[in-house]
Amino acid sequence: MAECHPVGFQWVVEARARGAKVFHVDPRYTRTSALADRYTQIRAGSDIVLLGALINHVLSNELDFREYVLAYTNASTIVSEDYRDTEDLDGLFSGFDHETRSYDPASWSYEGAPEEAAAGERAEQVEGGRAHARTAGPDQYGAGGAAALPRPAADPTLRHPRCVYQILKRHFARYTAETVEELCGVSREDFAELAEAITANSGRERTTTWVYSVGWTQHTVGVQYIRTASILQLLLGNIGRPGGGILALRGHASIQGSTDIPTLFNILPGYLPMPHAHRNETLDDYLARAGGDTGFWGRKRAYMVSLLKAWWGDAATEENGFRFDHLPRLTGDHGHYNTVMGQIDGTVKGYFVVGENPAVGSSGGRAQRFGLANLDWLVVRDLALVETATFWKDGPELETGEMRTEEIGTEVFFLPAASHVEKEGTFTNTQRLLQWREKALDPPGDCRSDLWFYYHLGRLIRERVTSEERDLPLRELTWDYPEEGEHREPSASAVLREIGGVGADGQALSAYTELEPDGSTRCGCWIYCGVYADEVNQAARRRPGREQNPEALEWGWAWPANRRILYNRASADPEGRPWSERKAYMYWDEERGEWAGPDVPDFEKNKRPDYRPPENAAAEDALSGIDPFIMQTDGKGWLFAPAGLSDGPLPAHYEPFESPVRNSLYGQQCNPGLRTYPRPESPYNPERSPRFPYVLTTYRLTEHHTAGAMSRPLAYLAELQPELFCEMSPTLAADLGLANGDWATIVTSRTAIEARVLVTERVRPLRIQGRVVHQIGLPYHWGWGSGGLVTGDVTNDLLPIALDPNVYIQESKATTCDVRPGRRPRGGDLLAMMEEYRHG
Amino acid sequence: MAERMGFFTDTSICIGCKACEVACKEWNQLPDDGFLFQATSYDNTVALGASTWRHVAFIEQQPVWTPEGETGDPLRIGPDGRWLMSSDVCKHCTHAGCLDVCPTGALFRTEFDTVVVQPDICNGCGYCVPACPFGVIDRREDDGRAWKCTMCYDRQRGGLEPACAKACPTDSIQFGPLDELRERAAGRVAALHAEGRTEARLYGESPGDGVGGMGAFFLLLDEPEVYGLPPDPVVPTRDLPAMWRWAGAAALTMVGAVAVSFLGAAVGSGGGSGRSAGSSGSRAFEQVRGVRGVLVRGVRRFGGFGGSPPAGWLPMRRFQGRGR
Amino acid sequence: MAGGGWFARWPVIRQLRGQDGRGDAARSARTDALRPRVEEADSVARSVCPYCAVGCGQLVYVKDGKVSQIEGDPDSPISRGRLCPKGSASKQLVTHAGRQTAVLYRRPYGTEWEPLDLDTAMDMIADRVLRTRRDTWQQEHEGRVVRRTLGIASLGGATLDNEENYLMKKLYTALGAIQVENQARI
Amino acid sequence: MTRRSRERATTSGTPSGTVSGVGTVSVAGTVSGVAGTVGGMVSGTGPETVPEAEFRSYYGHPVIKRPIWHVPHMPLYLYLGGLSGASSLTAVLAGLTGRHRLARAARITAALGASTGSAFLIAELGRPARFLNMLRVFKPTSPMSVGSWILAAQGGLSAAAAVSDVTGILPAVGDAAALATVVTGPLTATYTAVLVADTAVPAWHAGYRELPFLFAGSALASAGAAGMLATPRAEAGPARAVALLGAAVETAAATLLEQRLGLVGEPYRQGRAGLLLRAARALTAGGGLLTLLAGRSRVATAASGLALTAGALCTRFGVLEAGRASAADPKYTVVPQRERVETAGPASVPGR
Repeated sequence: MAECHPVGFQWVVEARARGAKVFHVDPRYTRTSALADRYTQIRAGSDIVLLGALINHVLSNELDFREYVLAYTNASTIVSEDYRDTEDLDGLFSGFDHETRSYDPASWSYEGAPEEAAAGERAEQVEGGRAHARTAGPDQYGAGGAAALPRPAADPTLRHPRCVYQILKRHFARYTAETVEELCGVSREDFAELAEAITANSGRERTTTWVYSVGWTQHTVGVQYIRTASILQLLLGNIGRPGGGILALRGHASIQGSTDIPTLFNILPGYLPMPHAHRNETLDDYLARAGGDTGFWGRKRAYMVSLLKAWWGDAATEENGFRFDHLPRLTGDHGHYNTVMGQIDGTVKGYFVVGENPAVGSSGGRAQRFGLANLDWLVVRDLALVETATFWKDGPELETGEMRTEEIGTEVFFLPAASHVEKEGTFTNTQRLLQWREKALDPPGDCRSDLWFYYHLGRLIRERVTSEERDLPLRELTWDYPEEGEHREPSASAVLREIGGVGADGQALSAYTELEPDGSTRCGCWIYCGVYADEVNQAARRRPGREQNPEALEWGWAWPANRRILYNRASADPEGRPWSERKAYMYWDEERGEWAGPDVPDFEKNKRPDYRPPENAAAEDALSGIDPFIMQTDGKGWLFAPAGLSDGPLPAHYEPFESPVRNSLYGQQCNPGLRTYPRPESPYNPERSPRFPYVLTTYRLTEHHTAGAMSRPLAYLAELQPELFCEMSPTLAADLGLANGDWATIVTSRTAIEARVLVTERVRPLRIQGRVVHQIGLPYHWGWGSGGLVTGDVTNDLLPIALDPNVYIQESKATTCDVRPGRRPRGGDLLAMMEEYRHG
Repeated sequence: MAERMGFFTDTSICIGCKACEVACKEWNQLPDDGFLFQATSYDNTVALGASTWRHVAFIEQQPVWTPEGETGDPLRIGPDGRWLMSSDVCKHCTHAGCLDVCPTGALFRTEFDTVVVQPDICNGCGYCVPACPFGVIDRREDDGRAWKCTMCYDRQRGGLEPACAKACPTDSIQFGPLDELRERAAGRVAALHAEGRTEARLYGESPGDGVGGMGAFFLLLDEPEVYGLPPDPVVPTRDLPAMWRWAGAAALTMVGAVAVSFLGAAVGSGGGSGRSAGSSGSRAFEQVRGVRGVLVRGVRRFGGFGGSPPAGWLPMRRFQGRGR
Repeated sequence: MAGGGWFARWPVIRQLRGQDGRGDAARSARTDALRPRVEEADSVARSVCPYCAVGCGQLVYVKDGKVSQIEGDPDSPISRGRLCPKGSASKQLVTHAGRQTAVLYRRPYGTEWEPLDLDTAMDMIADRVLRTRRDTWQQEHEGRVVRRTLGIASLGGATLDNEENYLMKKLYTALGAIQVENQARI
Repeated sequence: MTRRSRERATTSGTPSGTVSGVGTVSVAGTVSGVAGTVGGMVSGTGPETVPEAEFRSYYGHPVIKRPIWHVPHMPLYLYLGGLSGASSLTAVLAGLTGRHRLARAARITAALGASTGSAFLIAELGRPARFLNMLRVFKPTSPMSVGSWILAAQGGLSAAAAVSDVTGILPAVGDAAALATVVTGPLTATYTAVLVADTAVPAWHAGYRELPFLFAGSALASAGAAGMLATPRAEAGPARAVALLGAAVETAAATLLEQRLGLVGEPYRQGRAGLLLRAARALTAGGGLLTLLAGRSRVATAASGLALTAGALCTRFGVLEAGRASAADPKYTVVPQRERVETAGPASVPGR
């Protein structure tokens, strides 16, 4: 956190000054470790073992926050008797189809779940085939997750052998301090200290928070990493309370915004799923299958209809299904890496790359570049000439002779972009806070905002459309934003107002609860509804922090509903009283008959703690006054996920796809559902291969940003970290005959790169399963271009394209490699060496 | 004069992010320092200099791990690891060597009691460079002038805090009235000692030290030299009166030696054959020949090595400026 | 200090008048006039740092149509005026010499960049989008209506504004382009 | 590479920490640990003459900055200033004792020395056009400021004296100017010792007692040699005496400088500086001896004059080089300060 989010880290420093204890778990001793009370080195890719052992420690010593767990989680829920655990199947859950390498989640459901829902899901998968099953990720269910029984059978004594609590106990029993030592390389003493600290610091009086970043997500079991932490935090009562939570530190200014208003293939704004060809023929089909009807997700028709109205305006009517048919349909994985394979295969012809640099920034850079070289046309928009724009004249494949400029047919348009000070608009930061940026000045030369580009591109396209049916969605599209200034810049505030939503009277809406399913409201992103409340750009509010309480509700605007802590109903006990004075946050004010506290309540302001829903209640009315998790169909925190995940209802430790270590917990070595693309452009290191004996992890440095286009051209940053380096322990350096400052070549099946060696005891050899395992670390900020004052080999070229089956994110944090002294071979020699590694 | 302003750099909460280095360069529009990988932990800017006015040092103190015996188990040697980071800066000394020796008045003491170079005055004589006991100030060769931290004098003139202190994410760099900072620092050391971190100590806060106390002082977690700081710096001009006395003695020795040489020659030869007495307007010389005796006596008095030079003959006080 | 010719301002004379040779006497006229340059700014925009997702507040000072300084916004309850090295280098980000300000075009099999007028480029891109869309249009797939093209893909960074992402998703969806992705997948 | 190689075999942890990566790792070294022994950090610099002092540093980087003065500007200026100052004295005494040709030669030498010396000084400036700023203030705390005023006076006076003598214009003024150089001349020759001593450079600062005499002796030897070379033998007797006395003072001062300072004096004995200073001593002593023995031989006289001049030049170059070497190695800064703290307690600045 100190490395990549230094300014956010000020709050950790401040907490520490007030007595908080900070543990840092990381493969390397980083700048964060230097300021932590305890640093624990861990083998990259083994976190579920550690977290699982913490869960086991909590469960076997009954250290859970029982009152919280009973009231707010599904611990007491009884699971179907068809369910089989990894304990029973040596690392697999019930429902795995070896043929399709995917799960049928039917057997994971709650006992008594209507056959229809589960069966429907199953039938579809059979019907849609393998590709369709793959899309059964959580995003297919939108923000609400999968539907589950709102009032399932439960055993509040937690003794029923099939209740979630008991299943959890059995499942995590094998995650012990010994396995932590054996697989993570963490000593029993260190584990005991961590376990003692987090349990002692949780409960009524205290809360513990976990902070993570892509060190947890970029794995083939990335989603399950987060799940494991969620289970631990729910058991300890650390969700929805001040000082609790699992905090994702996101690495880009508006990466949160870019999933809220997604440029992602599988979702629409507000986490509404993209319709699927086989499941969602009509709006009604779609709504029936896009998650449950209870909880706030139960209002999904209002969210979806308002979106369709925002896009197709008056043309969207009740009669024509609000132009639901204008939405294109998915038939499987259309994600980033799949797209790249489509480029190589020639199905993808045109490519827009906007403020992104896949030629050096994505895993398996070679595959990316082979894809780019096979396009008809490519549009790159950026501040500098990024490698993605220039690969045809200076890419590494030219040096090896695999490509020749004259033979690359890609037509390339480079359009310079406006910087963040040359346009106005909102970023959504890592805490869901929208902040409006004022424009400081006009962009220079041909530089334009992306808003300008897409608005005018849309305008030009709409000028060219025909009367064909295919073009109807374009013809009917609402695309009339006011233009400003000599460049005819579309008004960003007008776009934000459309996102925030307007009512039947044309006035801006103030909350998503005002959205209607009848087409009378329009809203571009339901979770952002209210960002333009009272016709005021709420994201532009800037009442100074020092004039407000710590929640600072009048600085910017957080979705949803300007709420700062999600699920904050859980900050009070079931009766609505604070769990303790020390941790008081939201509470029920009986006198005024409403929830009070420093934040916006996460549920209806006047819903009494003793409210119990009547039969057949819908949406939020179906949740009782003690259901804090308002987006879930049952309002509970899911220790056990009966649906929604493609790789199991509970996390299990699987080794990274490329690992030097055998999974000693189960016979199943790696995530059974993970995705790979075995083809010549993206070969893989064999499992536990002696050719690739070292663990490789990648990371960022404080001084640079991502693949370097925003830092390497800047003298003040480039001079601080001028060269790509590889961090390794003195022991490994000695084994390899390397000295500090030397050159080394790092090799995987994909390619080899060179880096300077930084020999440091901050990277320590680990003892894993009785033998020494060495890890090395590589930052990934270098490339050959981007106008960089400093350049270097591309770390991402080394990485495998092995993806998490839920979200298709690649495993960049744990793979294997070889290290050789000296610089890498050049040209054909490099290819020859790689041949030897792959086949020799 | 306004209150004396200063920096307190608390290295115990420095995260080595180098925001101070960059914020300083952006504000002061400094050139880069070259793009060389140094392989000295995460430090690639090496030291303070003409173009780097804040410099973050990285000191790795980690337990050593070696494979032990045939099992190859990592064996840990040494105590718990530390990675010390510290942002160094000009000390703005009470008795500043650079300021004392600057011949042009380019360096001066501001109303905030800081020491600043005036780039419109500096002629690049370079004398300040070796005069600094901390190696802070340096000459930028392509520009020819000496440069160092100004504690953002221009910003202070507008009531703004220096760029580095403003940027510092963890408040490791604190800016304010020096007296307040000293108080705060003493409290911080006490707090760390109470936590058992007895290695914490202040550097440069004492007005009694060899530079009369630093306007920018530090909380360190190890000996100063580990961070590249001198353990007991002294302003070179502390010994200046003595230096002048010795130089005066040497000057008189010269006069004596020359006089003796001529007197000896006169005694030996009874006057040179080339002499043409009374020629070439030497009336004035005739009148001062009596000086000879004085010179000889002078040589006798100050001529030897090792004796105490005469004290207090330089009118130093008049030009010393206000005392402290 | 004011008044008097060069002789009166000559520091030696000022010294003889009693001013400190290491202090006031040594001051130059430029020094006396020194002020922070942000005071001369024509405008100040309240902005947000474009690097990581902490969302630190920035103040962007503009003088004579150029950014003269970017520093932390002390009002921000998130950052309290502080910035990391990247945030502190933001002025260089928007002003550095490597920044491209002109459209560049590489024709198929071309070996060099060529200049291109922005409007022409926009027209050419619009033409190519429609051509590729027409050529690769899928009305149906495996017997189901899909109304889409797999011929056009997009990869966006995560430093784009919400408003920009919104127009992108809206336009692509209307075009039937579904392979729309961004940094969040990476 | 030098910078990198220096921190190779460092140790970690405690001041006397073990070399990291025992055995096999010694090849590798690590970036960790700034603590180290001198031997570890400056390996390959040849045999040490004093027992190695243990100290810690930041990757072996110097604590203070190297003096940035250039070669040959600075040492030549030091030489020329000394030459001018001592020549002025010679000129006055020669005038008083009626040695007209010696007086004239010395006046001219003094004027040339001061003016070319000033030229080198100006060329040394980073901003030569601003050389007049040297007279912007008068700062007794700055030897360079004081020196600038002295040099200005010496330059003006010696020039007036020389011009008057050569042209015969205003002889009284010329004589008065020459007489005044009795004050400015010796100061011009010796203030430069204060100039270098009043720095944080350990070898210079610690030598503040010896350096003025070294420079005074060297100046006398230079001026004597110049007198010998420029004057017929008959009038040059006193010049030889000046040279001889100068050589004696220079040799004595140099010996003291090298021997008295202990660790901090090491740079005067080692490396390039040691070489230069040994050469200086040989040339000066040899030149002095030859002066005594030269008799009527013009060649021997010329040789002795040249040897003394070369010796004086080597002294100045050697002193500059020693200063640089002493600044470049943190040992000379850290060890004496650390010793002082541990024996006598931290330093202070009394009475200021």
